Amino acid sequence: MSTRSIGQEFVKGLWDENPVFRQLLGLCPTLAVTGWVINGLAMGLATSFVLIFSSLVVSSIKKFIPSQVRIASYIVIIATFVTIADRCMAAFFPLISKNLGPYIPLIVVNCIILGRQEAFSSRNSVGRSFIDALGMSSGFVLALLILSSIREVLGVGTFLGLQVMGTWFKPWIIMILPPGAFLTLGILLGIALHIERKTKARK
Amino acid sequence: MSLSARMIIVLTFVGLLSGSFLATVDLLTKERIELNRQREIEEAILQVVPGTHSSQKLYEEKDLTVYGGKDKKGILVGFAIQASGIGFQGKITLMLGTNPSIKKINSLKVIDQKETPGLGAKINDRESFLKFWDNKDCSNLLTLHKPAVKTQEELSHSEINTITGATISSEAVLNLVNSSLNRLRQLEKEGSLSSEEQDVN
Amino acid sequence: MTDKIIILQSSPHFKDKDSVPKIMYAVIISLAPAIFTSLYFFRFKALVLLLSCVAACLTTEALFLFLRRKPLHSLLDGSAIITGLLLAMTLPPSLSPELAVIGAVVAMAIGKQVFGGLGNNIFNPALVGRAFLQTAFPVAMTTWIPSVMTKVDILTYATPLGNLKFENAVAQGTLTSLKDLFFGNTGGCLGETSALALILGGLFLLFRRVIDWRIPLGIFLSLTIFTGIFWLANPEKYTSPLFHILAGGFLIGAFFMATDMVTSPITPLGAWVYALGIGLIVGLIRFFGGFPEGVMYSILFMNTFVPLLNRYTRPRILGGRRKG
Amino acid sequence: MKVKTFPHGVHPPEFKESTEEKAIHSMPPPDKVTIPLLQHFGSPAESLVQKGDEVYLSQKIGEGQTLFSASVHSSVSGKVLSVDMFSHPAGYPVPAVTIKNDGQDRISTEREEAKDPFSLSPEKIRQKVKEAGVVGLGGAAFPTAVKLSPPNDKPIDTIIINGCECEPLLTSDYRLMLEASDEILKGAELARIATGAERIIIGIEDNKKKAFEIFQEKIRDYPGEAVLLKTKYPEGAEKNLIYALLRREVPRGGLPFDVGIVVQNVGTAKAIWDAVHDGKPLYERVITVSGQSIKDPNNLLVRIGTSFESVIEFCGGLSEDANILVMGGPMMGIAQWSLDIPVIKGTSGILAWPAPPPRLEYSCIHCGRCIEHCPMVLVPTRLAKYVKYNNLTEAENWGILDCVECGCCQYICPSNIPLVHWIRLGKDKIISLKRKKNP
Repeated sequence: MSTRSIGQEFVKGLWDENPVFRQLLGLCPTLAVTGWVINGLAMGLATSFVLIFSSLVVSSIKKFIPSQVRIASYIVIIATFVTIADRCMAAFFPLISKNLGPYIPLIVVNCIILGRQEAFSSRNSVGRSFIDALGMSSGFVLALLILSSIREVLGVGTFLGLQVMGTWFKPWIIMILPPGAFLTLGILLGIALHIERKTKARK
Repeated sequence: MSLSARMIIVLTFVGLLSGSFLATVDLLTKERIELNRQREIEEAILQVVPGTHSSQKLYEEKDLTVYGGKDKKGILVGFAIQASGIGFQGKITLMLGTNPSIKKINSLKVIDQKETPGLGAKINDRESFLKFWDNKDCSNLLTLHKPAVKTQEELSHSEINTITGATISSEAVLNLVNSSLNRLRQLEKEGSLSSEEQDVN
Repeated sequence: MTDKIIILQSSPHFKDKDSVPKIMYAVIISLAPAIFTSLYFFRFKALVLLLSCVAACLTTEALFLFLRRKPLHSLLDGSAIITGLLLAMTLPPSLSPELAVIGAVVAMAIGKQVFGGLGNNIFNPALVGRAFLQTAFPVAMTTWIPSVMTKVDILTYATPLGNLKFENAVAQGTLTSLKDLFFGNTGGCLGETSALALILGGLFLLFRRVIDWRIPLGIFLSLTIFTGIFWLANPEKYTSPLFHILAGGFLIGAFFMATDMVTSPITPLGAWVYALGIGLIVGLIRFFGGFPEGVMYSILFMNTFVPLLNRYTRPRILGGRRKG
Repeated sequence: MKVKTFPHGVHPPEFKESTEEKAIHSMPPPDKVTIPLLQHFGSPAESLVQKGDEVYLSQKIGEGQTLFSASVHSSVSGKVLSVDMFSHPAGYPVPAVTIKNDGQDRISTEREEAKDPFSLSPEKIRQKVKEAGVVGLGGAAFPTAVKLSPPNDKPIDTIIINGCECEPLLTSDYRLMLEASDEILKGAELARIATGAERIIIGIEDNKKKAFEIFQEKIRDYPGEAVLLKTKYPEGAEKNLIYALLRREVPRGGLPFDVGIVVQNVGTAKAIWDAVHDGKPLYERVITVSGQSIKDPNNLLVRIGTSFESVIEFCGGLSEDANILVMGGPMMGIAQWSLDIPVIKGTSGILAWPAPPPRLEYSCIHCGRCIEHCPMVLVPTRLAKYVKYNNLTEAENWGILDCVECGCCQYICPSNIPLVHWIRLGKDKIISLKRKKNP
């Protein structure tokens, strides 16, 4: 189906089709949990886990699923992996699980995951789907990391809990509050669009 | 095979598979999650009632749970009250430790809060807020000292420090503490604090 | 004549003298009394804040105009200076200048230029800057010092409204006197302390027809009625409408912030709805909200409705419904 | 005395002092006239003459073909030099007849005078008006015969004579009111008879008190009254004038007929009288030549077809600083690029002045002044924006077609946005789209 090379299949998720900056998917967790880098990272990894495994399963059983019930089956598959992720986090990383609260179960309705199944895994081989899911996950983790780094550094003056700003710095509390998420994401989207236009014009 | 039959079979199959998977995961993690939850409460009780060897749930109602802490000999060393109330942005859950006579607060611990980070969230900050609760006489109603001070010495007997710029959050904690202390005294008078022999450990 | 430069232009060929820079400079002039009182009451601190805000606004505007390859003449239309002045007027005098500069940059960059510059912003830029500072540095933004005229030696000081909200001032009888509120001998932001100076400036703007008279009047009416009802019902608990009008940012908001042409409705009916809404929300926040003051948030809140108001309060065309 | 007016509008500077005391001066016919066969909107008149023909003064040289076109008459006697395309003041070429003046002013025998015009039937009056090619002299040049023929289902009760002359600089109507008040009233009376109206109302702005007093006195002989109006632009715009005088609103997209009214300019009223009583076709009119760059500003009676150049020459020529040349008033007039343009029936003034200092255009700051001053109560800034971004459907929804292009919005706009220009462009686009849909 896809005419890209394996490398391109992976790289597209990082920029060209980056789920957050280019496709504006999965904005709910992106906005909600990126106040601290550790939360953003955990959220990104949990989503990656769900995305990669659902892509593997969906692409391997795509031939058996009648198209009328495909969305229902995808959701069941995704929900399974989400629940696994949720339970495991609660068991092994109780603190992060508490911080992320309902956002882990909410991965079920993250558009990135269902979107990739519908747009890619249901039409491509297992190998390609895996690479695609890997690329998309990396793109998502990357976006969350950028966003949460900016917010944590400006909002608290720390990165992953380590003090990075000097004592002269007065933390911008707004950055770890919900408005900070909107401000940062808005500005990042603006910059992404600007870069996109520039590269397009050059071509 | 007709389409509807295939649909039913596929969905059933997917559902069964998912279900069995989840059941396995649940089996594997259930105990740990429960353990985590218990450990959290236990640690909190240990913190607010020092010298606790074992603790028991003595009383439970909506937004208020009372635990009794006992030392090795089984003598009551203090009460731990887990109470929840509305703060500036959302629910605040506290763990409050008192001596057995409910005359003195051992210390205060914030279990859960959704206050404004950097502002109301300082109710979870020892330096500016929590340390002022340590060993506080609570035989009288506690009041808030405004504006904020730096050391315990600047406060009078039954005064508690405010957080600069977060009067509402400070007040919420204060009210929560005052009301749960009152409730605890009332419960003790009624004798409802009989041990239900429900060991938390 | 045919061999000379001929100007071919579309009618009308006459033009009123008023222009955007003239309007903007009128606003600056009208702010003069409030600026002088703030300099008088807060001295050097006020001067530093005013200068740093204006300089930061002008620099940010220039930078954005340069980046967007726009003509730099819009820098001199006065709008950036107004934003800087208004922002400084709403800051507590004890705020450190570098925070004020951050606020000014946010005001110009996020409040104004990202929307496309003068005329395209949804929110009042100065208030965007202030709201950012309020949320980013809540402690610094709520630390007040008394004016130099108050002979009390204390480090922190409550604003009249903070006093009312958190210290139960009505019951304790420590309410700031109306006379102090009127002349400005009280704590508060640079520009909101003296009601007299603000009223002078506001009257000048009304006289010069720079601002729509409906907006200050509407805000005034709705706050008076709202607070008046509560005051009459329970004067023990609530303060009089006059106190609410003189205290806090009400006057600077009603005369200088809410009337910002760009972010207020263009239709007369829209202006009424907008103004009444602001007054009502100010009252609600002051009585029942978590903050002692609500002028900034109520104006920003009503700003969001302006495009909608403009659309649905369109005036009736002469001749009414279109024939056929 | 109560002064009536309408809501909104603007107060541009008047600058009428230089010509308002100057009596109407007859300008000698020029050597050559160029008479466009189209002098208003609609289709051009059919030419009745050919190159080389001898024509008399007031001979019909163009026949109006459709309902909305008016006949054109020669304004001199002489030889037809050419029938060709020629620049029209509105900026596009139209067929025009150029006639060499022999200086004789020979009158054709066709002129028929009416002894007792007030006893004529409405049909006869209309026919004579049509024959004389009378059009509205206020500027739009709408054929008067059409205006005098209300549809049967719309009874007319009032004739309004428009003596406002709200445009700055212009004084031609004012002088006419002072010097030809009898003819104006008689013409109004003829219009009243032709439309079956009950009364005449003459509306005059309060900066023309002298004219008002004359009419207040003279109108006693007729059924009607003279009313003083506030000096404000555009007091003389048809719909606003009707609202100011009678508080009646002409429905959107409708005509004054719809509220039982016919409005005639004072100059038109006089032209009706001339046409019916003397059988004199409309071949000359009063214009104001004024402005800072005209050396000797004046009110002139000028033959139709005279070039602007000869008119300005007659007024002492242009001073060096002239940069803008306008036909009509400064608020609605059309800027001209050449002095070769002929005077037409709709020319109320020829104005010239130096270029104003350049002004920068700013983006709209939503001050709302255009709404506060629009006499039609439109939202000009929004209309302009819709046209700019080519959203014609919304522009039409917001009433762009109701705009009368009076220019108040652009006059008052502090951002210096060419609002009228955008609105005109939008109207043009919408109308041409509609024509394409149902031709």
